[in-house]
Amino acid sequence: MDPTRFISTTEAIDPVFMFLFGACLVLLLGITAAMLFFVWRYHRSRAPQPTSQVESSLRLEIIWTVLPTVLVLAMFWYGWKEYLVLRTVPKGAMQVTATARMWSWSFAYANGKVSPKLYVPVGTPVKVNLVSQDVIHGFFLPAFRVKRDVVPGMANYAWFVAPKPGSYDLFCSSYCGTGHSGMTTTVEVLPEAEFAIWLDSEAKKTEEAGKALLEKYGCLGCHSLDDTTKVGPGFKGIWGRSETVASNGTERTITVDETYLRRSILEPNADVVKGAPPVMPSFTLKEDEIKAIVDYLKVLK
Amino acid sequence: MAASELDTRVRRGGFWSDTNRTGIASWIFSTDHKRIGLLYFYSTFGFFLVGVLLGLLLRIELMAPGRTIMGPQTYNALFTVHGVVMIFLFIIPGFQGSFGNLVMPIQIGARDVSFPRLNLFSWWIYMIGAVIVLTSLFTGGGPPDTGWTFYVPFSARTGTNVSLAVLGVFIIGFSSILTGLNFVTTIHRLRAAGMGWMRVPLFTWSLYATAWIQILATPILAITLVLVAAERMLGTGLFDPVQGGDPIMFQHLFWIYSHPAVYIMILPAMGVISDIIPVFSRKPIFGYKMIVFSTLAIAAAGSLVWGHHMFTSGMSDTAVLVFSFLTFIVAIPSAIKVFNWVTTLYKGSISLEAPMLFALSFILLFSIGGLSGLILGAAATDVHVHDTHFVVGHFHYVMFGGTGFAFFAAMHYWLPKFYGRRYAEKPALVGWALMFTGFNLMYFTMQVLGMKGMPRRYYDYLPEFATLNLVATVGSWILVTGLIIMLVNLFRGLWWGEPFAGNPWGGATLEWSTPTPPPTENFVEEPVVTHGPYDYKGSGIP
Amino acid sequence: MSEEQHIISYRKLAFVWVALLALTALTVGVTRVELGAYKVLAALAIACVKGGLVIAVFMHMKYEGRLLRWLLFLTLVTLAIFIGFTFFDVLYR
Amino acid sequence: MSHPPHKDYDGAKLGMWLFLFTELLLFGGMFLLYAVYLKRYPHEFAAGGKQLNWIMGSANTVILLTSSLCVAMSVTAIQRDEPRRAVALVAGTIICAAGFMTVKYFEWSAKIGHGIYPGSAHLKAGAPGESVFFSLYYMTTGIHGLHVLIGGALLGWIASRVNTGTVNAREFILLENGALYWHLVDLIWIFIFPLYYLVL
Ligand code: HEA
Ligand code: HEA
Ligand code: HEC
Ligand code: CUA
Ligand SMILES: [Cu+2]
Repeated sequence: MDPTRFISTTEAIDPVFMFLFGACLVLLLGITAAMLFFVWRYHRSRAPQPTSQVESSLRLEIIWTVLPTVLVLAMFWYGWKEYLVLRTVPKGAMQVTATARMWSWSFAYANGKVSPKLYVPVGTPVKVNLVSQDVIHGFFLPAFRVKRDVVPGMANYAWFVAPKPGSYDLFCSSYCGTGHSGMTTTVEVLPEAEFAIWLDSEAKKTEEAGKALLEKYGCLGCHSLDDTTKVGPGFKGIWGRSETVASNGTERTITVDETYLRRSILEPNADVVKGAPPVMPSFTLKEDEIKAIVDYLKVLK
Repeated sequence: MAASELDTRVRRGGFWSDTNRTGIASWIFSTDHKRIGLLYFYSTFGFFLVGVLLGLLLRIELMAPGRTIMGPQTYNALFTVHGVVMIFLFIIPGFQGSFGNLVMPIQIGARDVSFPRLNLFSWWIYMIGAVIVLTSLFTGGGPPDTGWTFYVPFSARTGTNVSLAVLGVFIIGFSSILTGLNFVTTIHRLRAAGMGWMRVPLFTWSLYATAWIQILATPILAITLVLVAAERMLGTGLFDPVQGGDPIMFQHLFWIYSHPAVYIMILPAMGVISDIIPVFSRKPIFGYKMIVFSTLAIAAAGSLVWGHHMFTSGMSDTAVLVFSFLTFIVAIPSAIKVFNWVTTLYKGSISLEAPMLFALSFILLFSIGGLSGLILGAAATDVHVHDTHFVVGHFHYVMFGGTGFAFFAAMHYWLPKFYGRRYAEKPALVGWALMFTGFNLMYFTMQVLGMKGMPRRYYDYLPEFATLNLVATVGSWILVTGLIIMLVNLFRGLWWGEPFAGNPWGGATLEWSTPTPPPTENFVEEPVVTHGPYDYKGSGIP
Repeated sequence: MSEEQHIISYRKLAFVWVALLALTALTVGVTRVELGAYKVLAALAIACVKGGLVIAVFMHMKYEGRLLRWLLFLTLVTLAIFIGFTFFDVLYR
Repeated sequence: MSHPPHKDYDGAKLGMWLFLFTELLLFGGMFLLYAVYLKRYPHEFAAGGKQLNWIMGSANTVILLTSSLCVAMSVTAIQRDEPRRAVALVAGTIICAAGFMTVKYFEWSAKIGHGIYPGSAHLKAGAPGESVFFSLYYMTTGIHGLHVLIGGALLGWIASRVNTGTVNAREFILLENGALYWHLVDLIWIFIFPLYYLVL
């Protein structure tokens, strides 16, 4: 056998599903059929009196203890064996670090590139190292039957290999608060060559630097770039907007300027926008990063 | 109407009229196990209706993608409260508190439980805990939004009112422990003359096993909740990775209780089914000893499998191996029960009255739920379906298709005994049919959704899940229509329906040998048991 | 009260008390010397003996029927399982 | 069917024991955490243990053992129909309880004075395992202390019932159960003591 060929996670797991569902279906149909038949055949209208008072049968009890035992042991073993496939990363897998935070993902590559979507080359096994910055999240790729919790302080990982190019869903499966259901992104599977180009492409043009930072720090998990409200207010047209905020419980009206933006990022709970939940974590960004973000927000109209 | 209602009240004999207190005080200060049973019945039932309402709201929100009727924060609070109410306020105390109290002492031929005042006290602290849980919705930082599992670190840092909810659950746990030890003592000490262990009715057996789980597992939940509260209020950091704690340890402690707790929920239901099926088949239960054994085996082995909730958490693979293996072992005693129930039907004389219909649908729905549990128990497949709607489907099948339907069976089977009046048969069947249809439409669809990858606790979802979610929502409406028909019929019957007396179903357990409704002391003459609980000939039933 | 009562003499109680004190001294002593990892084990072993004494004599378990003893055993086994099984995770992570 | 309410002595005792089982498991949860974290942070635990005052711990052990002796003797006393002595012995137990809490008070305030308490800046700055050790220490001894208080109050109430004669040589299950509860408090301490004070 070709040692570079390995079984993909989907190929490993699906047969287990088939086996388990098949066995369960047979059991369920058998039990239901027996039940319905007995109810019909021995209905009081057909069987006015019981025709048996047998209370037990050792032979039957043994049969229906032993057979299920054998069956479930088979199920267990098969399930365990293929689970090991999920846990055994093929040699030479590409390494990506996924960082989860409330409520966004970012994926860092060996060359330092950071992306909000998980780009991978087709046919190459990818090992994803899972890092959480706050609470427990879940890294879930339904198409590849892969799931692993992203636990703060713990070095969890998952691996998968994509056989075909395309775009696949990536969900946060472990409940993590208000934005949990919005914490979705995609896996973009590219042909080898295209992926290489993507990986090497220069980070961003300068005017895009602010946007890249918003992606990198997960701001866009809670803020949109248009005027829709996700968890926090949308960023479009934020510059110069006047709004009502609560500062230490007292309401006041402000106009968004540089000082305000700076404060909103460094001490988000100092001024809380009216009607929004006080859930934004505080970020410690470098001065030039703040500058870049502010510059970007200024022009976002 | 008012006059006739008064009439029925006056004519209702037995423990209803025999009291020296009047009005509400004759209930909330009564130490009679039957009155406490009804107190529990109505309080758990009330909370159940709250839970159902929340469930319906959840389904309406999920009817279409995006915001339908509420925002994400509200949705998160709603499923949390739905879960907490259903689990801690309804399904755990429900069966034991209501039918356990109503029936168990009579089934073993006792006049009351061992500690009647403690029994009343249990109800009181249950109510106090419940009120605290409900208070947490309207005070502090808003309703808790952690999910019923209270996972750290999220529960330690969210600004919502988790501490108060946790306190309420803690108090309810205490009530659960007290009921458990009361029942164990009662069943050990107060069985009537002649009732050896192998003559104990299966419902009582199941309560006995349940009570042990309550005694041994609930304290772990209690301490876990205390630690979460301490984490929030004192910053102990025992589960906080920043301070050296381990969030996975919380999950261990939580599931050490909460997995056995699912057997607290299902065992009494299995007990009722084991009592009802033989009665309506006019045949002794098949394999009494094996059912007793499997009850105890479930209780024992159920304490060994908690790790199957944590397969993807980052727990060691060795633990995955062990817990997956043991999970499959627990399935065996459940299988034994199912096979024995079905065989009891063989060559019987089956009458499909309401309790029996609910009992038979229990077998089917519980089997579907249990078999989907096997998919969850296998490590490879659980990884895919963990934290998806497949799990949601699984536990609604076992908890509601299982315990819920058994509860309905018990309501139709036993309540007339205590009220002396009965419901009409036809509407009961209509209600049953609608519920059965709606139930499968909703929860089977949810399992399919889970297989397709829709995560649970999702307020919003991708368009590809839209159709199935709509189907599930429609299912929930059919279900609730059936529920309403069933309940209206049942309660109208209990108050104004045909009289119910004697032993119309033909049961051989002791509760059918007392007057209807039973007198305060349960028996006119202290019973002496001379035959098994399913020996119809021995008890002179044709 | 119909059941037969077993009355434990003051002397016996005092004797157990002295034994408990002695064992306490022993624990302190044992943990002062260098035993490495065995120290925890030794301390726990002594604690178990002390606990056993309290249960058997102070709490009258010695004079109780089989039932209570079985139930106590059941409880302790359950606790041991809860702790032990957690180590399937903790030891192999 | 009207016979006098019958007292089920064995039933009452069984009920009490079942309750004690739940208490064992309650503390069991904390011992579980202790075991896990000891495995993970053996050095920090040893360092933490060194900071606790083993002399005070030993003193408290002796106090609790003595209190247990008193309450056990009071059961013997009531069985032998010596109610006065029984009350005196229970009083002895309660005095011991007060002593225990006093020592605890000094211990805790000394530690808190040194800035060692859950969430304190000192612990946050130190090794993670140390914070875990002290959080466990405070939670375990705190809940144990709560049990001492409850047990003391319970015994006080029972002593007053012995005084009025409701609890007597023929009806002493209340005292016996109260004593059982107290022994449990002692039993738990027997394990807390070496695990926290002596894990050098
Ligand atoms: C009444 C409650 C109840 C009951 C009885 C069960 C019963 C079982 N449960 Fe379930 N379970 C829950 C309530 C319950 N569960 C809840 C609430 C959750 C989710 C918690 C949360 O995360 O919020 C959950 C989650 C859950 C998980 C974790 C899923 C995940 O999060 O990834 C798992 C995994 O193993 C599991 C397994 C099982 C198994 C194997 C059984 C077995 O006991 C089932 C045994 C029954 C049968 C097997 C069917 C009947 C038998 C036959 C038809 C005969 C033929 C059978 C054989 C030959 C085997 N359950
Ligand atoms: C007993 C438990 C129980 C019951 C009965 C129900 C009933 C319902 N549940 Fe569920 N549910 C849970 C326990 C239960 N639930 C739990 C634990 C969770 C997880 C929460 C979490 O994630 O933290 C959950 C989560 C949950 C979700 C998933 C939320 C998410 O993950 O995004 C949804 C979504 O549709 C839902 C819907 C419903 C609906 C529509 C009903 C009902 O409204 C359907 C209507 C019900 C009936 C028609 C009757 C049922 C009758 C009985 C059970 C017995 C009757 C007894 C007496 C009369 C006394 N529930
Ligand atoms: C966890 C969700 C979350 C994340 C992540 C987040 N924010 Fe916010 N943000 C909010 C919420 C909620 C508000 C409104 C309440 C408030 O003002 O604190 C807000 C408010 C703001 C405001 C003020 C908006 C206004 O209309 O006044 C700015 C500016 C802002 N955030 C910038 C950022 C930047 C920059 C980042 C990333 C470095 C970020 N946010 C990350 C949730 C978030
Ligand atoms: Cu992140 Cu859910
Ligand atoms: Cu479980």
